[in-house]
Amino acid sequence: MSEDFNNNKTIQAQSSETISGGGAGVTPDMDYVRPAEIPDQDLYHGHSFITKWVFCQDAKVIGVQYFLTAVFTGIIGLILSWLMRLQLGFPGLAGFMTAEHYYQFVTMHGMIMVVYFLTALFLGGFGNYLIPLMVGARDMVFPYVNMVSYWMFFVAVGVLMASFFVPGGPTGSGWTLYPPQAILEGTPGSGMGILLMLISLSLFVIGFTMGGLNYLITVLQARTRGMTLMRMPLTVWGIFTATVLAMLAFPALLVSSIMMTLDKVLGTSFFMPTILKAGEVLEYGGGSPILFQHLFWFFGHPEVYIVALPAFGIVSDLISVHSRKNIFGYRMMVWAIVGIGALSFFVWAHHMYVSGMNPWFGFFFATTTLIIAVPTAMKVYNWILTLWRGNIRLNTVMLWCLGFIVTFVNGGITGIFLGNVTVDVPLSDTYFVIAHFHMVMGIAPLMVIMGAVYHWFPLVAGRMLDEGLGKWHFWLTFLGAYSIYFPMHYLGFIGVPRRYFEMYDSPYMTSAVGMNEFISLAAFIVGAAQFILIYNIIKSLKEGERAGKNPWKANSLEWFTSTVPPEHGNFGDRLPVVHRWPYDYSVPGSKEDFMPQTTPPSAVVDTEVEKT
Amino acid sequence: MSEQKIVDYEFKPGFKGMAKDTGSDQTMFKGVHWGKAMMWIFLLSDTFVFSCFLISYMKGRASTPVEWPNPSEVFALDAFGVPVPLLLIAIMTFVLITSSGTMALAVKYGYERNRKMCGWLVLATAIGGLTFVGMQAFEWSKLIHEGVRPWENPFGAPQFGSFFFMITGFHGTHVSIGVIFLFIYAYKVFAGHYDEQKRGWFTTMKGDYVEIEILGLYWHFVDLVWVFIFAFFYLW
Amino acid sequence: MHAGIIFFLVILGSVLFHIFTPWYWTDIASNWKSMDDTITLTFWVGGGVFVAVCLFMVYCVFKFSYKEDRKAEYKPEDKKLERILTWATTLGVAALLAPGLIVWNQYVNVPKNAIEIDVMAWQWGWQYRLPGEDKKLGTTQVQNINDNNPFGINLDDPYGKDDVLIQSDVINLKNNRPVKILLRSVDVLHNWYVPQFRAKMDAVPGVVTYYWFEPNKIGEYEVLCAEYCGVGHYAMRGGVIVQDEQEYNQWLGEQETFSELIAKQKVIEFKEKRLVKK
Amino acid sequence: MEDTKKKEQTSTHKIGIYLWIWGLLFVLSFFSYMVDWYQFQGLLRWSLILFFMFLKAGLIMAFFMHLFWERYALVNVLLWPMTAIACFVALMVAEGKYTLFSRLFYFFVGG
Repeated sequence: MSEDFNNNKTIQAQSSETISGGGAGVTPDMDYVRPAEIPDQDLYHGHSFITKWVFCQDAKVIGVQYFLTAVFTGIIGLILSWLMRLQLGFPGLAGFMTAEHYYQFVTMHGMIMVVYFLTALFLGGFGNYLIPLMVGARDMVFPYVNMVSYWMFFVAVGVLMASFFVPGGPTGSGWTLYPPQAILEGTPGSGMGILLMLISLSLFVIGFTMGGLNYLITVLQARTRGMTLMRMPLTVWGIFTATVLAMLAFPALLVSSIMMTLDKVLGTSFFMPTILKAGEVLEYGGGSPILFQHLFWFFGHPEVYIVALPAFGIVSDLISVHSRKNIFGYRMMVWAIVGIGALSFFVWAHHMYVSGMNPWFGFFFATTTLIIAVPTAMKVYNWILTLWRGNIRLNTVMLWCLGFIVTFVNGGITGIFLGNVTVDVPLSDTYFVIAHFHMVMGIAPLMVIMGAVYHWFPLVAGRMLDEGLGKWHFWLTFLGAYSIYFPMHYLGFIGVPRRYFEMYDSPYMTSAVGMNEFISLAAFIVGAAQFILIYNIIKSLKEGERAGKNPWKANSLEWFTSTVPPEHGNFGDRLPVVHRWPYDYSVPGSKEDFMPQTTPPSAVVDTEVEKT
Repeated sequence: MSEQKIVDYEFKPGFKGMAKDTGSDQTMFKGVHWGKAMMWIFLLSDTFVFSCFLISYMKGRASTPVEWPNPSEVFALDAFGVPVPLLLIAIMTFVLITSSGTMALAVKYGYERNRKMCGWLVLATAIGGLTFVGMQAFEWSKLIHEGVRPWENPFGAPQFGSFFFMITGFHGTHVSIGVIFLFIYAYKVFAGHYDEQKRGWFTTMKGDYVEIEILGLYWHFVDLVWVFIFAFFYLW
Repeated sequence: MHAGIIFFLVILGSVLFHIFTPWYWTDIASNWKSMDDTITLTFWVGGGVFVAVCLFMVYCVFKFSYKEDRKAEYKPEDKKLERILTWATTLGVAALLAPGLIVWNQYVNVPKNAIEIDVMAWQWGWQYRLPGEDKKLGTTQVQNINDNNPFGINLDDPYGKDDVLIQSDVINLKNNRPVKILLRSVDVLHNWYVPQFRAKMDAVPGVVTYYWFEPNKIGEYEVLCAEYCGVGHYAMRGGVIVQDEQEYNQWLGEQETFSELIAKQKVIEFKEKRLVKK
Repeated sequence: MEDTKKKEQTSTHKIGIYLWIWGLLFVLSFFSYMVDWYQFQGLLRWSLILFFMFLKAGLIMAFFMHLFWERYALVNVLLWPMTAIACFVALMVAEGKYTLFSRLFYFFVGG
């Protein structure tokens, strides 16, 4: 890392060392890894508080910053959901709750959770922290751009939060922001609220593009020696593919945001047909609201997988580590991630079966959507087949993974209902949809996030989280969340439409009263249970058990940093050299039940390892 | 970084090479500078932005029952008293392609480490870009003068003005950003930052003529987008 | 171990909940029984997979939980098993997809004898228009809507004159006769949805969308708006009364046509003018 | 090994090739301008516009942006995503036509 770094010399030194480091009587060629193609990265080390912790260029710090900001918005989203459930379960109990407020909370809850919480957390948080560590890089390839990316996100969150305080309040047009209602009177926050939302989204996209370029180029061009794509942990695969999706899907969101802003501010008619409001014909004319829906869902469907794919990847790693067994069918898993990602650009209009689009699209989109079910199902099989004949540690991390499998399979199956065009017709726009997407892209990824927090906290903080509290946290969250969303499907069967502020004056909906009260109570408990985690983190930071190096006995590179927690530059003087995939657990003939990626073949001649 | 030799790696051509590159360690794009790879991926993303704009334009134009103005007439310019269709647009296209050519040559001379030639050509590109932006400003003011607004126009469908100002505006913004960077890079070339491997102002990355190629990619992309706008908006 | 038991109870509870649930479909009142059938099919296949996968998981938790002296199996791949699973899943998915597509084909192709009904939506209410004796609806434009022409019918369209106008949010339908719902909106998105009929479609301003069904149960039903349309969304209700042919015809005879409305208005205008003159 | 040599040359090609492409771009732009000048209509116009457009775009990408000399790994990464755009375009053509039909039929023509 010194200024006049003589690259060739170091490479030779490194490679000769690895060659001679082999066991006795082994041919030196066995451990050979190609010399480095790229000289070691120069890093800017912060020396003041501001450059170290605020405007920091270390991907790990940026990752934590992303994480904390996302969690902050997530808590706001959680509080909003409480307020909504209060209204639905016990209407009139909260005196201030008007329909306007209710719809504003619905909208902000949705947008915050999908974009500012889950996307930012998985890609910005876990992506930044884990990608360089897992591929064996010193940092992201463009640390400065990475820093700007976070601060863009920070500003985007600020603008979003500001919309709570402008006249008219935040937008209440539903998280899909469908025009024409999004920018017309009659929808709450159709003035400043929607404008700030659109500006915030545009900033988010710009900021995210900066971060996304970093993640992609780091994975593609800055892996360490011996780290092939097929030796990357699935976590990296998931985040990488999700980032690809984001880079290609966010443009559609940006474009639709820009066009709607112009419709609002300049009075153009991209999405606005001739409209009669309060007896007067507005100045608009000739636009197409369905065009917005197409653009939105061209972004929106990949967005679902932007949230889901990192979760898939991370959970694969967690399951493998904690059942002490290699992930079953690694290649299949990788191809499934890539395939799901690619297909996700061809299925967007399954959100629009009853939107009044060209009805013949139904055939196309139902087919492509159900095709996507195949690779997804394969992933599920491979997770449970990884458990099969494993040596499962039933610790908190594993519990979250099991919880993920149950909720994800449940939500995935209901996805087949909604993806199959005819089945969707009676169920769309009802509570069935709400139950489905909360189960599959709310609760399931949340389970993974929690599992990941318990798994990697020892790395980030150097101390273990409390297991007892963790189990309480898990069971309250899992059982609570399941009892919120599982019965909710049946409200959808009855035909209760979503986004209803009140619903009790219809004869067949009165039966929903009891269930709504129950769901609301469960929601309060689940929400409150999340504060156990916060308490756990604070407590463990102070007095948690010291983690030491590699407490889980995992194989992947992030546990083999020079210090725990890793310092800037991650790996000390020399980058690790990778010889195997990260899933060599319980290899027959080996002494330990794990075998780090850096183990050279000469050290394990007698074992039957996978030749990757 | 671009100077780096890739040791002990056999380059294979075609799809076999692609499979081998993809399956190899360290990098997937062999010998491609980080910045260049980033610019390519960014341009891919930007392609989606412009595609979405143009697709919206197509959908909007296809579904309006109101007559779409004839661009050939709207964008005609009087030359010596005779209206010539798309005259200004033709000149703008000419200017942009000229600047694209000078940029391509700048990249070439950059790699030959020919500081003077590279610098002058980058500067020429910048001036070409500036001319383009100037002519676009002229075109906008002419149309606004004729009563074309983003929300209405005297020739037909109101979406005509909306899409025109939005798409050319977005493209013009790209050109303007490009021009600013071209001037900065021209300065950096003349000042010898790339010969001395001087580090960037904000980053720790060492200066290299590959940055001229990266900028060139962006500039050619702007030209590329114009090719599509020219075809779809002015000729269609 | 406890974990396995609780997960098992969750699965068992889900199944029991499904069997004993008091919350389920409203009785169907249209021809779209096939939709219910596709749901049922998906339910059995999907539910079966859910239970099977979860029970397998629970089994693994019981059988393979951590023991110090045991080593997990080392088997990175099983090509044959993966192939079998892929094909089985593909077959299952295809079996679910095919009926879906068949029913969708029925859904988008309206029977010839369907009565067209123009459903006009606004924030926040409904009104309806039926074709007159020429069996055809007149064209409309949002710009034409005013007090004298509440539906915005084009005055120069001959088909529009005899259209039957129902300025109420309740519409009567003839039992066992297909109707083609033509939806339009004058402001924002809406969706005309009767849970008992199963079918739905958004009303989109700027275009006319459609769907069809055949009511087959006499009774009164509530219409809900199923696409978020602003503050009043939840209160945007309407009604449908399905009647036998005789009652329906009687009801239809009592309704006003567009030309009658114009005539009535002319009389009113005439009277007003006279009043002014006096 | 030959490829390695070719690789090293990528950045410094003979000036002739750039000038050629440059000239070709001018000529093609002129042709596409002529499409408008002579007011070709209908299918001929569209196919000519598209033909010249894709040819120009291809030349810029292949030679000015050096894609012709890049390795397939990069080229494929850049070109495959365009299938999503192609799908989007195709579907929006159908959607645009459907919308127009709906508007003309229910708002103007009727029957």
